[in-house]
Amino acid sequence: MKTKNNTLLYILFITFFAILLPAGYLTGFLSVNTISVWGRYFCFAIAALGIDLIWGYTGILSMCQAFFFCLGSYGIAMHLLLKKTVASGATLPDFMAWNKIETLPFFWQPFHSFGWSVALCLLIPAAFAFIIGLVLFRSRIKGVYMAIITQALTLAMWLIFLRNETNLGGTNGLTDFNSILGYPLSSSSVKLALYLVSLAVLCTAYFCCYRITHSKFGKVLQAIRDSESRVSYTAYKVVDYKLAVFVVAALLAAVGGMLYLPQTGIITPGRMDVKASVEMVMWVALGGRGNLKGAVIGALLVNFLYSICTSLFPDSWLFILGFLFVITVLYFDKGFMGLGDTIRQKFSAARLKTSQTH
Amino acid sequence: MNTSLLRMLMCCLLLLPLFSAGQDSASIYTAQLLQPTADSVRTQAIGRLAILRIPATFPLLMAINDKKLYLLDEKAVTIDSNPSSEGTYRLYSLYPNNTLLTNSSGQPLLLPLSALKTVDIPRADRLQLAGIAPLFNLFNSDPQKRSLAYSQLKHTSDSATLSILKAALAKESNADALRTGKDALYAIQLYKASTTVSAKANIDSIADNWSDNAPVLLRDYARSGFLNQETAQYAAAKAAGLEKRYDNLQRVQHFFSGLSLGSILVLIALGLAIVYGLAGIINMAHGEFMMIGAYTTYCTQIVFTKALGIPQTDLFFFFALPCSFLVAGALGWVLERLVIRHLYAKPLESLLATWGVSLILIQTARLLFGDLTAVKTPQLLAGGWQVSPHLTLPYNRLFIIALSMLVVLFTYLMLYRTRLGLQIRSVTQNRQMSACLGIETRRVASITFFIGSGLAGLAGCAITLIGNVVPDMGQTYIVDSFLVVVTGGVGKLAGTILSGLGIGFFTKISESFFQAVYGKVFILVFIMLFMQYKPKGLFPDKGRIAED
Amino acid sequence: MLLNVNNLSVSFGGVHALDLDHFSLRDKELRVIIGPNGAGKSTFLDIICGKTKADKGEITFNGKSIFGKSEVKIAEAGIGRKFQKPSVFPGLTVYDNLLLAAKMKKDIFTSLFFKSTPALEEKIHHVAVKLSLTNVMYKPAGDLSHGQKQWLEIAIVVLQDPTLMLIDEPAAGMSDEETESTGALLLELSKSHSIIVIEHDMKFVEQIANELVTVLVRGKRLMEGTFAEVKNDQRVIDCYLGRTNAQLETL
Amino acid sequence: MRNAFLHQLSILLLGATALFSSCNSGAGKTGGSDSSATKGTVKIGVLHSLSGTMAISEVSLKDAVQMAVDEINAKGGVLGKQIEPVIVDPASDWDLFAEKAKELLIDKKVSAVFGCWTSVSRKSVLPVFEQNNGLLFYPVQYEGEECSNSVIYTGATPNQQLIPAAEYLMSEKGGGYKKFYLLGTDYVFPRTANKILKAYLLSKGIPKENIIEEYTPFHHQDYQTIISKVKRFAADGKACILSTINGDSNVPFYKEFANQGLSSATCPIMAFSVAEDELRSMDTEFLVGHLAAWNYFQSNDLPENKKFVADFKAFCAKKGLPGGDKRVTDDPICWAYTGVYLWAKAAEKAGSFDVSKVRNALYSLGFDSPDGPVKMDPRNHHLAKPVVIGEIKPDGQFDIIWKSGGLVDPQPWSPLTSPDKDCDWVNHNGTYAKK
Repeated sequence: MKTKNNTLLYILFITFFAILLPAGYLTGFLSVNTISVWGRYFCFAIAALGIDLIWGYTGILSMCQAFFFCLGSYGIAMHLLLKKTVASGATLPDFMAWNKIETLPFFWQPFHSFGWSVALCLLIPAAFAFIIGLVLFRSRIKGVYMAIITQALTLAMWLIFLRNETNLGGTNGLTDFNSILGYPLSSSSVKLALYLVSLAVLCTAYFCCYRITHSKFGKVLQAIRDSESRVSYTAYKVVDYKLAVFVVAALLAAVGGMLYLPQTGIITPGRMDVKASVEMVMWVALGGRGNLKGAVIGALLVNFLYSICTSLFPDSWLFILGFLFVITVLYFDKGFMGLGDTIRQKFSAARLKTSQTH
Repeated sequence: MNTSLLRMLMCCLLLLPLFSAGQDSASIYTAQLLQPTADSVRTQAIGRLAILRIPATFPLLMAINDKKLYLLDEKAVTIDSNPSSEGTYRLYSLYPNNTLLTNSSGQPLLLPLSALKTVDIPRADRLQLAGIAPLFNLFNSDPQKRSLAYSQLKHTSDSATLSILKAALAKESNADALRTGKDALYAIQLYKASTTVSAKANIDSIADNWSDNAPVLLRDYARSGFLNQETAQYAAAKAAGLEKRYDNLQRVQHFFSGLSLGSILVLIALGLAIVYGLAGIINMAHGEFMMIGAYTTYCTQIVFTKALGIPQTDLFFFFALPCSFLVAGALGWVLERLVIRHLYAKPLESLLATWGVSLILIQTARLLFGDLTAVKTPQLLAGGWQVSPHLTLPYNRLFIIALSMLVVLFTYLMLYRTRLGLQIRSVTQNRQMSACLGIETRRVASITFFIGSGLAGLAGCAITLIGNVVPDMGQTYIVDSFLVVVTGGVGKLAGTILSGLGIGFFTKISESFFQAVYGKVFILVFIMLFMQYKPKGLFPDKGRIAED
Repeated sequence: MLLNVNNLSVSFGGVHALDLDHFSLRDKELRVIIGPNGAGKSTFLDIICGKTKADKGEITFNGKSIFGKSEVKIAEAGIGRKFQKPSVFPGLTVYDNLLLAAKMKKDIFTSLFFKSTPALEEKIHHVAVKLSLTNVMYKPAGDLSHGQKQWLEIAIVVLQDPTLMLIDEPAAGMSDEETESTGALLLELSKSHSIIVIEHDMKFVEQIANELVTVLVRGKRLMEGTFAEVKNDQRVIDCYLGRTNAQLETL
Repeated sequence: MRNAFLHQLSILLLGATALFSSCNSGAGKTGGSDSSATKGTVKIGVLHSLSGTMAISEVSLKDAVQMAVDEINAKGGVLGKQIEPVIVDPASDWDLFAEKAKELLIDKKVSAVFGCWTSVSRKSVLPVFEQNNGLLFYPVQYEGEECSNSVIYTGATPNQQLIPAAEYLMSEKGGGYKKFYLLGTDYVFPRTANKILKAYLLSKGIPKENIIEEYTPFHHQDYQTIISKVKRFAADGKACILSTINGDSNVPFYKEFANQGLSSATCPIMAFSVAEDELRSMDTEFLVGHLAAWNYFQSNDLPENKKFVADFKAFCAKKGLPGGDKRVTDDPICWAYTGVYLWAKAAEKAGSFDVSKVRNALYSLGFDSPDGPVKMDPRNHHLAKPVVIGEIKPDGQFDIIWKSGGLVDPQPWSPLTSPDKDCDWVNHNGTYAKK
């Protein structure tokens, strides 16, 4: 029964996003903008899967996923910018020339090559996650402490990225790219291709996460969430497991970021400020933590609402989102995916009450 | 007797012998100035007066320069620098006589600004007076203007100016201005000194006087090699000595800055720590309660000035302190009732829900108040305490330090000397057990939340002294204050205080080495390493209960 | 000797929680530790299993020092722990609880590509039967009754197959019947494992204490002897008297 | 039961999504670039943050654009069509700026967009406008070094604000200052502005050690350390501060400045980012006597301006906007307002709303703005206009103390820092290398 329903959901999802939406675009029913907007949401959903792994399953609230997301984006952005610079015959990206920098900083060099860029986009966040994780998990920082320290870390990184001396474009970030792998970014077919790639990566990521959570590894993660000490006494190296899942989550965020960049056309430190990092966690909370489908749907839905509300209710959309956050946390602690459960419970509780009073 | 009047009279007397010609033309230009037929006529008139340097016109020119020129029945007058308690001013005539205006009964005439007609002289015209401003400003009633005048005169060497300078110095009452004045005098003398002994004596005087400018002055003298090698070296050595002393004072200044930042952090984090310790709630909206406190202060100011019509008093601020505590506290209490109550001991969920609350509060404030607003600093707290000429401790920061000490004291007394405090502490340690012992944990929680939010409101009120009031002001401090709570150890008063001050100090010290941003990163790395050593903060709970 | 402890001490905020001069345990021995509340019994087990770090002392297990080692290292060395308050994974099913506990390589990659074997299933089933968990096998552990959780935790420790089991108050919150079968189980386990049991219930102690009983008082070892010796020792009776401990009636 | 419910729910959600997505692209369905024009209205986009950190500044610009639109509509619209503004909220979120720009251009098919404040938001939407042949009217002073075919820069270029201010301070009339402390918020405008200022000051013979450059992060609140440095720097007089400090950092900055015993008499602050709207409800006590350089002040005496100010107050009061008739105008408001008129005038001149035609019609286009007559550059998309320097008065208004002789021509590429570059869309293709 359960499997059948899941399958139905998957089929619906695939039909809608892989067939209906592109078909709608190709027949002129939908604009290319709708396609790339959804493509961007998929990137968020990929990052949300990582958050669900680390928070929903392992119980570690990491607020630095936004930072990993940005690392991925920045890496690809550096590559695209260098390509454009080289193509236009210049030696330095525009913003560096304005900042009176004479030679390309050493850390920009590897980003000339696409292969290296992709590799570094994955390696750097993984290395960061590994080091941060090692330091934090070894000293058994967890729960609230973990959340606040990672948040502070993101804040510090945000401040560093805002600086112009770091040669990453400061507040303005990196923008104005024209092509990826030789294909023009402005062309609609490239946009559609990026959309489809994002969708494919999302599906693959979902599948991998599904396999992870249903393996014994996934059970150990949940065991860590439930009782970390018991896991230790059962001879599992908790730090290793936490580190592994932290790195995986960072990688997912980075992959999301990498796909996000060409579809948005800009990356700024604003993507990793306090607001952005809390919002990322919110997607998962609203969708339903500890539930991969919830993470995906939460990310898609919240961002969709954000887009819609800022156009339809420019003055009051913050109220709408704010109330949504509060009410979800208060009354639907299992998120959208647990909506049915929660309502059913409330109903049966009410029924029980009435039957008792009679 | 009024000093400014005296000064002006002095000025006239002293300058009289120096410039005696052109009284007639002065009257013509003055009339042109006050009733110009065209803008260019006024400009020219002021220009002529500036060149003529007629002492009798100096009070008038000073009034122009200070933008305090008014007309009363078509006659040029100026006002006293400070208004009376009713907002009225004493008036002085300007030309040809400079006297205090009296009413028919011989009492000083007191009028509000609204009874006078302001004469607007464009800055371009005013700036024509730059050349002689130092001369008449030596007798200005504003000590800052006098200081400026002294320092502007230090490169003149004509004996006439020197004698005026000496005369002005003899009457100087303000310590700062006196120091700058002496500096100018010694500087002139130093460059006049022709013997090593007298030069050294002057160098000593300059060093002893130690104005802001002294090291530069001495270095310049040393570099010029004005007299001989010996005096040059002597001056350089003195300058180095002064700079060293100055650096030491700077260290004290950094220490003070650290203390001030630390006490702000303590003030904000205190409420957070109590609430977090008691209820296990991560209140992301804590910063917004601060914002509410700040807006309450702003509103109090508006009510006092607009509705009650009490201008120019500091009263509103001291009224705002309890108000902001109560308003923020009350809203906190409401929040506890509506939202927090359902989230006890679910710190991560509470983090998300209160984040939603903070979004709502920010947008509400934005819709209600709209823009950047700022609270007027009370007169009492403006300026600073001059510990030494080179060390000023601003009153507003001293006030915040004092306030946070008081708040810490009261919180301590409340927690450790009252029944409520005992209940709060017991609920903090063991909720269920406390409930079993008949403590109404919900009521205690409500009250604690009230106090915690109120403290945030108080912090917000204090912050208006140094910053502005914007809807998202809370976000600036929230992560920092959480860091304080976490570093201090959950629910520990001493830990919060120590870590707040510690982070404040470290931030300020690192800021003097790195730029502000890297200072922050440095602090964070430091905290992370510290947590390696003490994962539960400075004052963790010990024993078996603490585990799990 | 399997376990040797010398001059072990720890203090919390100036209070000496434990100050043990000597303690040793043979292989396959079942030792019961008794003592009034606050005697440092649980703290002692906490130190052995690595939960609490002792200030000083030495602990050797199987000839190797385990003093100050991490929980995982100690668990890998072959020490399993059952806590006073049942510590299981409430979000996982009973079966998953048991599967995670079962002795095998526990590194990340093994877990990631783990496939169950019939032998393992058999082992889990066997333990489940022994601890009457078969009919709650696929229920979340959080939904079990207190007694069932106790058993589940014992099952977890059993499946870990440690050389030394540290069992903290296994009979607390159990009915007489359940207590007795727990005792029987412990006796059976003691044939193949070394066990240290902490218990307050003297009837239960009497049932299982075939060998030595150690009495701890205020962090110090008061005496060691057979149950009969302990029961009749005046010092033991003195330190239990005046305390309103219900279990003392049986002494 | 549970799964059945889940099933229904998911279908519901997906259905709703589909519905919204199609709504989202409503304009796309009908197709055709002039679809909106045929209905008797012409759409323009308004892309100013109404929430988030930039809302404080940008909301007023939205109001100014709305007022201009209302005025034009009341006079019969443009080319006989009423203007229909499409207002969206990019929420101070730079990525959302790009998304909203796409939405306006692709889905809503607007003829022109009026928006952005920060450089980063402009940079974010720039590729979108260039790729989709849009037209953005950008009303805020900016750092220059940009020459996009898709942006009409109605705000000042560096030479229309920075250089005259520095020149004034160095002149005898302005006080003859010899030492300059360049203090700014760390982002591209202050960085570029200070680069140009530094080059200018050095070229005027100011020694290197008399120029200090320093940056603080956004929302910096604690200026103790910096002010004590300034105090030391200004100890021997003749020093001034050129401030590009942005937004909410200004209040703590000026407060600390006063509290440490400095004043405009000893060391004046020339601000490039403080205008009437920021001063509106600030406590001006500490700011009085300090200076600011802009192209427009509300205190401008022109009758056109008096009418503009009165109209704006009346407009805000009538619409019930926060502040009501207490609202003030300032430089960006003036240029946001002017931008709409420039666009309307160009469309009338071109006889079409077509972006390329409007763009061509804009060259050399003159307009009687509230600030007096201004004129578009004949070769690029910048505006020639007067420069004014004002002194802050206690009521939050400026006393105009200096005014440029006539219109100052824009220089998107400063000859001081990029002597080899110029911007020309008539004879060249944008930025070109000067021979």
